[in-house]
Parts: sequence; C-alpha cells; structure tokens
Amino acid sequence: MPHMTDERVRAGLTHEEDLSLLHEVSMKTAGVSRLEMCIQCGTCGGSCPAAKDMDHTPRMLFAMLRAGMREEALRSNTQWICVSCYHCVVRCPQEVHIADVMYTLKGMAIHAKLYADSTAPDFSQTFVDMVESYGRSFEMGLATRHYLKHFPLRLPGMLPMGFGMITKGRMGLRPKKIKQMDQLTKILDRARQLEMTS
Amino acid sequence: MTERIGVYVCHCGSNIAGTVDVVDVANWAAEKLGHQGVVIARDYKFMCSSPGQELIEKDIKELGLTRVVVAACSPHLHEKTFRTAAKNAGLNPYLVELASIREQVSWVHSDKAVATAKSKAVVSGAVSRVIENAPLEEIKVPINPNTLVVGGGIAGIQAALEIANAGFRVYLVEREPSIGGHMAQFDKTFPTLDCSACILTPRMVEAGTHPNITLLTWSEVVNVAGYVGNFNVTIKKKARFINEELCTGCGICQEKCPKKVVDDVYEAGLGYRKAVYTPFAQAVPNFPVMDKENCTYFIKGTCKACEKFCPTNAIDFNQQDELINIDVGNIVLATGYDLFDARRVSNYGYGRLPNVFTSIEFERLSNAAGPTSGNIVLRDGKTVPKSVGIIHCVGSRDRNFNNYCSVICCMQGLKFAHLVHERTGATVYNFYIDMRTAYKTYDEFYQRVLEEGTLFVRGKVAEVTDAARYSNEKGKLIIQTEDTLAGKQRRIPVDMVILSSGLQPRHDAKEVGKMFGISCSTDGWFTERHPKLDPVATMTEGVFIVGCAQGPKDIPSSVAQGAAASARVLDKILQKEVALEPIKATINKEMCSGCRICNGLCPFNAIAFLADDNVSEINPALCQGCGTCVAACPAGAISGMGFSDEQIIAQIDGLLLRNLEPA
Amino acid sequence: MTDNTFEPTIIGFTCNWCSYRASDLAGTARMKYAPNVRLIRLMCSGRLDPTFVLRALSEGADGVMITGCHPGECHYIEQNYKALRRFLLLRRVLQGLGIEPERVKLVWASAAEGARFASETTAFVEEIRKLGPLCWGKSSEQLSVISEQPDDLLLITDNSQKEVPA
Amino acid sequence: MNKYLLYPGCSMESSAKAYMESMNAIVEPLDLHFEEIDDWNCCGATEYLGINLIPAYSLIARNLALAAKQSPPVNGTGGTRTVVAPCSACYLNLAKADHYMQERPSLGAKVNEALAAGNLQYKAGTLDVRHLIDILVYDVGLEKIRDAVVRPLHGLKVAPYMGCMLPRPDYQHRWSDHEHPTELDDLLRALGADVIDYPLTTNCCGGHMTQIGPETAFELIRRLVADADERGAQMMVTVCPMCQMNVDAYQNEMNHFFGTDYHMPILFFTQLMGLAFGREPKELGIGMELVSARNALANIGVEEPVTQEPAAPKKKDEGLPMPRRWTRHEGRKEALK
Repeated sequence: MPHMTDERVRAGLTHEEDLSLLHEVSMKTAGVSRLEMCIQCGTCGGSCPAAKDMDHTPRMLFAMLRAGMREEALRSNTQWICVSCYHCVVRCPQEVHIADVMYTLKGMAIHAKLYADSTAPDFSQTFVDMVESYGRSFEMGLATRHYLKHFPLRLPGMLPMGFGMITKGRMGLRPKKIKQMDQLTKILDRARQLEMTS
Repeated sequence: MTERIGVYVCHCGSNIAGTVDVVDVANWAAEKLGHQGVVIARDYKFMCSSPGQELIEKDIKELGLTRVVVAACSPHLHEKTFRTAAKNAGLNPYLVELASIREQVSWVHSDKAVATAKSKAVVSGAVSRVIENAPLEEIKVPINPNTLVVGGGIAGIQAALEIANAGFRVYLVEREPSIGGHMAQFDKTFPTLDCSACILTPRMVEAGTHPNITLLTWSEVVNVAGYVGNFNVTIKKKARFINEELCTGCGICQEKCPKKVVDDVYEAGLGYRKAVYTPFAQAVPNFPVMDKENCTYFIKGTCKACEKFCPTNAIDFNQQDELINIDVGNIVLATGYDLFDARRVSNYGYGRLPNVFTSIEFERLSNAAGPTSGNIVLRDGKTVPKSVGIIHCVGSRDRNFNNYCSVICCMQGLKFAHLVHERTGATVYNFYIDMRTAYKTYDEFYQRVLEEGTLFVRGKVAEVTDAARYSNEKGKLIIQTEDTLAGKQRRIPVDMVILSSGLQPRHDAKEVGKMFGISCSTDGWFTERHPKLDPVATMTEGVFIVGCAQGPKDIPSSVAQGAAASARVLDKILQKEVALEPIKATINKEMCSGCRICNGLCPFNAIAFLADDNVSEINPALCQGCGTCVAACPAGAISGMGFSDEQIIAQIDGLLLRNLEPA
Repeated sequence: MTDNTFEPTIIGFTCNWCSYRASDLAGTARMKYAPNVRLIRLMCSGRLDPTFVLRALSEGADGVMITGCHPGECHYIEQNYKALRRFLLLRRVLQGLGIEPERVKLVWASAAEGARFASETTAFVEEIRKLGPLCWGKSSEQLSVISEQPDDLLLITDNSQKEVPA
Repeated sequence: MNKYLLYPGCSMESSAKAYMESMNAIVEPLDLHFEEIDDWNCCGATEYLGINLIPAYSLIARNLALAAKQSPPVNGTGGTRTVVAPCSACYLNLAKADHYMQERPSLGAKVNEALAAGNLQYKAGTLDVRHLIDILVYDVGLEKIRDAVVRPLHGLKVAPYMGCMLPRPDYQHRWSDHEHPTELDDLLRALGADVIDYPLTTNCCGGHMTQIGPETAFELIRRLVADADERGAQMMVTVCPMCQMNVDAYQNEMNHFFGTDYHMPILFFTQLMGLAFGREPKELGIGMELVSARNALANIGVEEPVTQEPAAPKKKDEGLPMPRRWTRHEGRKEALK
C-alpha cells in the first residue's frame, strides 16, 4: 500500500488512493469478474434483500474499490451480509459477477484481518474446520460451537428447536466421516500451497 | 520488366508516420524493388490532398509511369480518389493499387520497427500485384428513374414525397393495411407536445393522393433481383378481400362485423378491432382489410354479415394474393423498428401484474382516439392512478437484452411524466440511470418536467412487485430500487408503472437485409456505408436506409434521413446512367472444356452453357464478380478481371518478399 | 531463434465485404493485434483457389488465414459455403502432404466484427507460433542457417529466403 | 430406465432426511435409477468460497472427479454423464466449479494440480450437473408424472417456493426464467394441487444469515411466510434443504422476534409427489417438519383420496385486455405439452 506523505497527513487526509485495488479484486475472483464494467446503476443495491443491514450497498462498495479505498472497503460488513441469492447477478446490466466478488472480499478481509464483527468469519472458519476434519459438514458440532461463542443468549430460545431436530432424527449427534479423508487432506493441502503462490 | 512504377507513401499526418518510418519505406521500395520497375518512390504528408494527387499526376506525365502504388489508407476510403487522379493524367485507373498501411498497420500495431517492416511487405505485395493489373473500362448502364420505398412510416413517407415532388415515380410498399407507422399510434410528440396525428395525417394524405406515388399497402417485397439502376422487384399484394375499385371506405362492414379481436398491432394489445377493419380512422388508404384468421366466414363457412350490408358489393371472399413485378433504379429501406418485448424483463412484472404498462400501451391509453378515449386509467378501465412510476432503460443498455442506448426513451419517459401530471395530477416518479436529453430544446423539456414536480430517482429499478412487505404497500405495486444518489434502497408504492421500453431491430431485419443485399450490425440494425460521412447509403449501390431501420432515432432525425436519402436517389436518377465496376469473370472459349462445373456454382445464373459450341459463357450484366467460378475452373479458362490468378499469386509472392532483387 | 522468439509469417485472405471491412474497423477503433498477418483482399472467400494457399505455404508463409462472411450472410448469397467446402478438402490435402492442417484456419467475421477479427488473428498467430516454422522445401541445415540470421530487419528481410529461390 | 449419478449432499442425511426418504419413494414409479457417487464430500456450502479460492474449488471438484471416474462411458449401454443434486446449494456449487474451470482456464489448471495430489483429475465440461426437479420436469416429463398420480392433491393450496440458488445464476440456461420460473408450478399442478401466484418464489430464505445475522434472516423469512399466508397458501413447497430448514426450524424464533403468529408448514416437493403417487405420509418423512403440516394435509384427507372438481375460476371483470404470459423457454415448454 502506498505511504502517505507528511504534508497530506497534516492536511487531514486519512487514506491514500490505492488504484491497484480494483484490479486486485478482479483477479482474485473466480471466473471473469467484469468488475471494471460497473456503470453504477444501482441494480444490485436495489435487488439486495438484505441491503438495509449493509454499511454500503454493493454499488457503493464497487465505487469504493474503484476509488482505491482499501481499508474502508474491506472493513465493510456488506460482503458478510450478502446471502448469495444471485438476484443482483442475473439482473446486472453489465453482467458483473457480484456474488463472487463478495466471496473475494470476504477472503481479502480475513487475510487482512479487517472486519468489524467476527461472527461471520468465525462461522465460515468453523464450517471449514468441520469439513476439513470429516469431509462432511456436521450441523450439531457446528451449531454448538458457533452459538456458544457468538449467541449464548440465543441458546435458551433455541432449545425447543434443537430438541425437535434431534428427536425427529434431523440432526445427528456424531459426525460422519468420508472414507478417503487422507486423500481430501492431500488435495486441500496442495490447494492451499497453490493459493499462496498465485 | 517494361513497367515503370511509382510508389507513394502517405504520412496521413501522424496517423501513419507516427508508427511507420515512411521515409524508410519509400527508400526501401526504390532500392529493393527497383528491379521490378519502381522508378520513383516518394513520401508525402497527405497523399489524398490536392498537392498529393497532383504529385502523382505530374509523375505519370513527366516520368511516364505505367503503374502506381499508393501506400496509404484502406482502399475503401481513397481508392476512387487515386484512380481518378490517374485517369486525369491519362493512365487507366485500374493500373493503380492501394497498399493499406493505416488500417492494417499503423493503427493496429504499436512497435515502430515491426510496423515499418510490415509496411514494406504490404508495399512489396502491391507492387508485384500492380504489374499484373490490366487496364479495364467501367461499364455504364442506364438508371431506371422509378424508386421503391419500403416502409410507410414517417421516414419512408418523407423520402417518397421528396422524390415524387421532384417528378419521379415512387412505389411505396407497406406491410400493414395503412401507412403511418408507429407515429400514427402516438398521442403527443416530445418536446413540443404537438399532437402526433395532427402533424402526420396531412403527410399521409399527401402520399396517398400524390400522382407520382403508387401506394401498395398490405403488401410485402418477396424478391429483389438486379443491381443499381436496374432492380427487378417482386411484391406480394396480400388479399384484402375487399375490391378496392368498388369500396368507398364507408365503414359499414366494420360496424356490422360480429367478431371482436384484440388489436395487437395498432392498439398494442390494449384495445379491440373487428375481423374486418381499418386500423384507425385516418388510415390511408381508407379501405378495410379482412383478417382471414379471425373471420367467422373463413373459419366456419357462414356469416358474411359484411357482404350483406356492403352498399357497393365491394366484399370479395374469393380474392387471392397477387404478385406484382416492378422495375426500379433505386431502393430506400424505411422498415423501422420493433418495440422491445417487456415481458422478457420478468422482474418488472409486465404480463403478470395488470397495472404495469409498456410505453406503446401508454401512448394508446393517453390518446384521445385510443381505447379509453385518452383517460389515463388502470387496467380495470376506470380507476385513475394517484401515483405513477416511469422506468427508463427497459431492455436497453443491458447486456441481458440490448446493449445499446435506445435514444428516445429518456425523452419519452419525460413526456409520459408530463402527460400523467397534466391529466391526472398524480405523483410521478421517473427512475433513470443517466438522463439523456441531448438535442435542441430537449433539456429544456427536462427542466419543465422538473418544475412540474416530477420526482426523479437515479437508479435502475431492481423489481416491480405486488408482494407487500408493510401495511402502506397493500394493494399497490412496489417499485424497489437503490436511490444511488442517497445510497439507500427504497421501496416506492405506486398505482401504475410505465415501462419506457427500448427499440430493437425488426424481427426479420436479417432476412430483409439479405434480400436487399445489405448487412446488419452486431446489434441487428442495418449497416450504413460510413457511420459519419455516409449515413444513409449502404455497401450495396442503389440501396439506402433511413429512419429506425438504421438505428434508434427520434422523429426529426428520421425525417431528416428520409429527405437525405431522397437527395441521394435524385442525384442518381439525374445522372441518367451509372458506372459499374468492371470486376467480372470472363471465359476463354479456346480453353473451356465444357465440363459445366462452373454452371452450378453461380448463384446469379450468370453462366450459361452453349450446347452448340460445347462451352460455357458468362453474361456480364448478371455477373457480380465474386470469382467463385474462377477458382473452380479446372481448365483455368475463367479469369477474373481485377482479381486474376496472376495478380493474386504475384501479391502472395510480393507479400512474402520473394520478389526482392537477388543479393 | 528459439520457439519464444519465432515470429511466424502469415498470409490472410479476406472478403471485400465482411472481413476486410472488419480489419478496417479494427483499425479505425485502434484495436491492437499481432502484426504477423499480411492481408490479400478478394471479392469473396469463394474466389479463394486452394492453390493460392499452397503457393503461400511453399513461398515462406507459416500459416494461412482465410476469412469470410458468416454462413448465411454471404454478399454473393452462398459462395462462402463453397469456400468452406474447399477449406475442408484443403486440410485433408495438407495432411497428405505432411503439413499440419492447423496451419490453415477459416474464420467468419462480419463487417461489424473488428474485435473478433483482431482477437482471432492474435489467437491464430499464437497457434502457429506453437507449431513452429513451416519447413516445407527447406532442409534442416538451411533451417539452422535461418535461425542463425540476425533479425536485423525483423521479420522482413529474412536473407535465407533470398538464398533459397523458389 | 433413466440412469443418473447422485450427489446427495450433507443435509440429505441429517436435516433434510425427509427429502431423501421421499425422493427414494418416487424414484421407482418414475423409472429412475440413481447411483450415489462413492465417498463424496461436502461441497463447502456458501462458507468455503469466502475463505480461500483454490481450496474451495478443489473441494467441490473432488466430487466431480470422483463422479467422472465412476460414470461408465455414455456410448455404452446404461452410462450417464449427468450428476443429480437434490440440494440447490450443492447443485450451484458443482455447476459453478464446472463453469468457472472453463471460463478461467488458469483456475481449472490449478484445481487439477491440487486434485493430482490425491491422484484425481477432472476435465471441466465433461459432466452435466442438474437439479432433481430439472430431471423430473424435463427428462421424465409432466405427462408421465401426471400418469403416476393416483391421489390428486385437489384442494391443497400451495405456495411454490423455488428459492434463489436453483434458478440463478443459471450458468447452463436450464430454467424458464430467473425470477418467476414455472417448473415447480407446473409440476405441482400436474399433481392436482391448487398453486397460488407467489411472487416471492425465488426470493431468499436468509441462507446462512440465520447463523450469523439472525435479525436479517428473520426479516427475510417473515416476508416469505407473510406473503404466502396473505395469499391464502396452506403450505409452502420447496426444492432445497436450506430453504426448508430456515423457514421451518426458525419460524418459531421469527414469530417471537416480530410478535407474530404464523403457522406456515413447508414440505419438499418430493413429499407431495409421494402423496399424490399414493404413498403413506410416514414413508415420506411427513411429520419430521417442526411446523406441522397435518392441518394443511387434512384438506386433501390423505387417508382417503378426494376427487372433487376444482372450483370454477371467478369470472374476470371486463377491463382492458392483458398481454400474454411469456417465458424464455416458450418453445421448449410447447414441445413438452
């Protein structure tokens, strides 16, 4: 990231424009993101079912990426609120891969440790840990670990539901594990190495 | 090695010289191609300028040049210029070759050394080729003074009237029962708010009664043959089932017809017509048309109410489609546009939510002659809306539908806002991405609508829904969008939504283009000869395009184009004859073995087999010069003038530098 | 000359109505593409005599690009189909002669497709670059002579070509 | 017999057991054969993609690689290249990996490099990834489904809930529309159910927000349930385990949050198919839902079939005519009729 000059710091400027940001996000996104094609029409912000809970609408976030506001953009809760409903993706007149850009921003925020609330990153990490241990997701383990840490107060209210799920046989008490766990581990280890080098 | 060749390398300002070392190219040509006959090689700032051309003319005269190569821009731009210069100096114009080092070199490459090297190869190819060029003579053919105008919208009417007023015959062909086009459906025209019918009807009547205009409505062109000056066109005149000689246009048949049908064309599906009908009161011509698909007599074999009541016995159930053959010298295509089908944007709910209307539906709704007599009401036919949302860019500027801007929708949206405000007093919202009001007095109209209190929201609407989330939304249509200027998502409940739909090429534009020998752009509009300097001509001589057939445009621009094309047509007619490129194939009868392979290859039936002599022969009037037969002849008996085997092989060798002086 | 620095020479045959105009359009729009292709304008891809291609390959071209109107859009109604037929046959002939058929490519490009023309050209140059120089009529010794030539005039004055008359 | 490879996904073995049981119940009458991919692993849901790119796609691609290895060649008899995923999230992840590995070849190369560490490989584009309902509507066909119905669901008013990850982003252009697809509506109508016009059919259930931002999720669930209730639906019908879980298991908590009292059961479409095909509720996992569907199902008296005619449609008010409905697959649907 470029450094601030003294005079600009004295002048009260808080950030340096990082014009490589847009390109970086675009390159880290799966497929061809078309992020640079955004015309700021607001279709995404208008379509989003969760926009009211976001710091910035997706459109504003893209403008911030363009303006090189790295810290503000990565710190935004927008990418964490995204529910991956793909309404914006199919409506976007410029065919920007919006949902996938959100995934990229999550990853970048985790790497830079820039997130205001750790609930969502922790949930993702817990989920990933489960999958990396068993090869399958394990709802019981996931829910217990997650709720104890982030929503202890929600637990009493949820007991009937959890109880119902268990008695109706909809939640296993023990995780299922795939047969060739070592194979999956090798694949994921190699994939992580490749991620580092790219 | 008897030719004396001059090579001229153009700088084109810095367009070529900026990327190509033009001096080096000229010097190289003089040095390395001297043995081929290059006696002079020059570079000059602008070869196409008068001094540039004079340079060539002077060299031809003084140095006795027999061949000329100009390394400059694409032959499609200046081939004619330099050929004329050669002709002025007494050299056959077909002994001039252009080497394109601008479009094919300097504009597409950035490395100067590479571009210079490629330019040398291109010049070398042209030099080798020009040696093999043969002097050719243009073919002159007379021009038929009649003109065909296809499409009777305002652009076609304008073109037809201008040509007819100049004293020449025009055939005006229209697919629908009446001329008038889309403009006849509109209520008001932006930005002046003139009544559309009031300004259009006099033109329609003039075209309908003009002694020089033959009106062929309810007709379609089915075949076009020939070339500029001598087109032969076949037109299908669909059966009207009305004897035009006897019909007085009294309208009793429509009144008595018991069959009511939704009118998908003129009323845009919002109103009804009868099975026998004239689309609207001011239709030109005023004869009705029988809709065979819906007529009870044609379906069940009984009824004939129209026949019973017709006072002049003009109903003729036995009428058949008729093929008419005409000869014309020029063709003007004014085939117009289709409205974007808003049902494709399913998140706007058109077709599912009753009170979502398209722009053309709203035109009919606000038109005093429309189904509601001009009352702006909801689809129940009676409730006046208290709030209306107008959505711009529907189907336009959207890669899911059409990429381009449809030009008219912003102004159309503003016009609707004004009309709703004026007639209902409703709260009006306009939702736009960018407001495009770039034309004389257009932005002033935007100011006026702002003053009237229309609420503008910058944001492409995400969805229109009837799923109420809060109590104030019950029973309303909710427009959900991001107000991009406020940076917040908004949900705005309204009674009525109007979609300012874009324009798109006619669904059959591609086939029509093929019939007339012209091409369509990637978006599907007809392609003009030059986007700036030749906007109404096409690549096919004698075929012109006007109005929305060429691209989205408003009424003034359509009218201007109609007039422009008529000037081009009149220019051709007044020249009385036209020169055709002598690029034709010829058969050397001595060499022809009579195998007839070429006969089946020609799509223009230009090759005939002379059984008596056992040879084939090419009719130069029909030959279009594609050269397919030349390439196919196993005996090498066919030669293509202007593109002979010798010329092409010499060019290949030249491009590969096999012609350089041995070291 | 290693494979990386090998600059192929390619002859392109274009139709006057579509692909030549597409190349004009690429120029007007200043789209950059690989400089290795030298164009010859024909009135129609149907004019293409397969011997032109053989001539080009035997006289030093490493590849030949044939371009025409999209199927169904031929200015002369259907002559591009004839070009297609000849192209398919030609590839078989080349195979028989021991030449990679991929050295000849057929591209449809309408007058509006400048971008397509540019990208197809660059892609073809890369394909030929991968295939390496065409050694037709040249012995391997002569090839090594070529490869030792300093590329003073870049791809143009390839002196070895002068030494090996056709 | 139509043969397919099955990728069940984790939920089918736990929270969406009812989906699995009911799917197995309809396989036989429709002459389908599903062969489970051996040793499949979790697709990563929506979580993995947000952490690391290449591990996420490698995780998904392992399943595709296993499937490609397991599938016999198509030109032989009984082979298949189609992977069926009954879960929308799994379907999307598998389809997305296949698509992006092609769209960006460098991603495909890296994923294959990772797979090689486990002696696997996958050539993107070799398999067809499809959702269960796609198979039922377009391969089996509505006609055959209609023929299998012995207990028409006349009188059961259902809200068809497609969810978001099935019709969008639709890399392979399989669905009639992104916003209002008609596949589920058509299928439920074929069963005889009374299908309401449900504008929120492809709206979001909240996804993982029930776990990380419950207030956001509750509002999304409320919208779905409230609108279905407003329009008189007796139950919602879904094609996705995640949607079922969110609307069913969190409805109670949502009611607490908003002080509402909705009681909107949500079943899998396969459960209704099973009922219509004459199977008993307990064979179809009915009763496993937390918001009980018993009252709703009483409308069709699942114990003894009712064959009453549907009520005559109300006469429309005379007003201005409506435009005709349109879908992207008009031609394809015509062919099915």
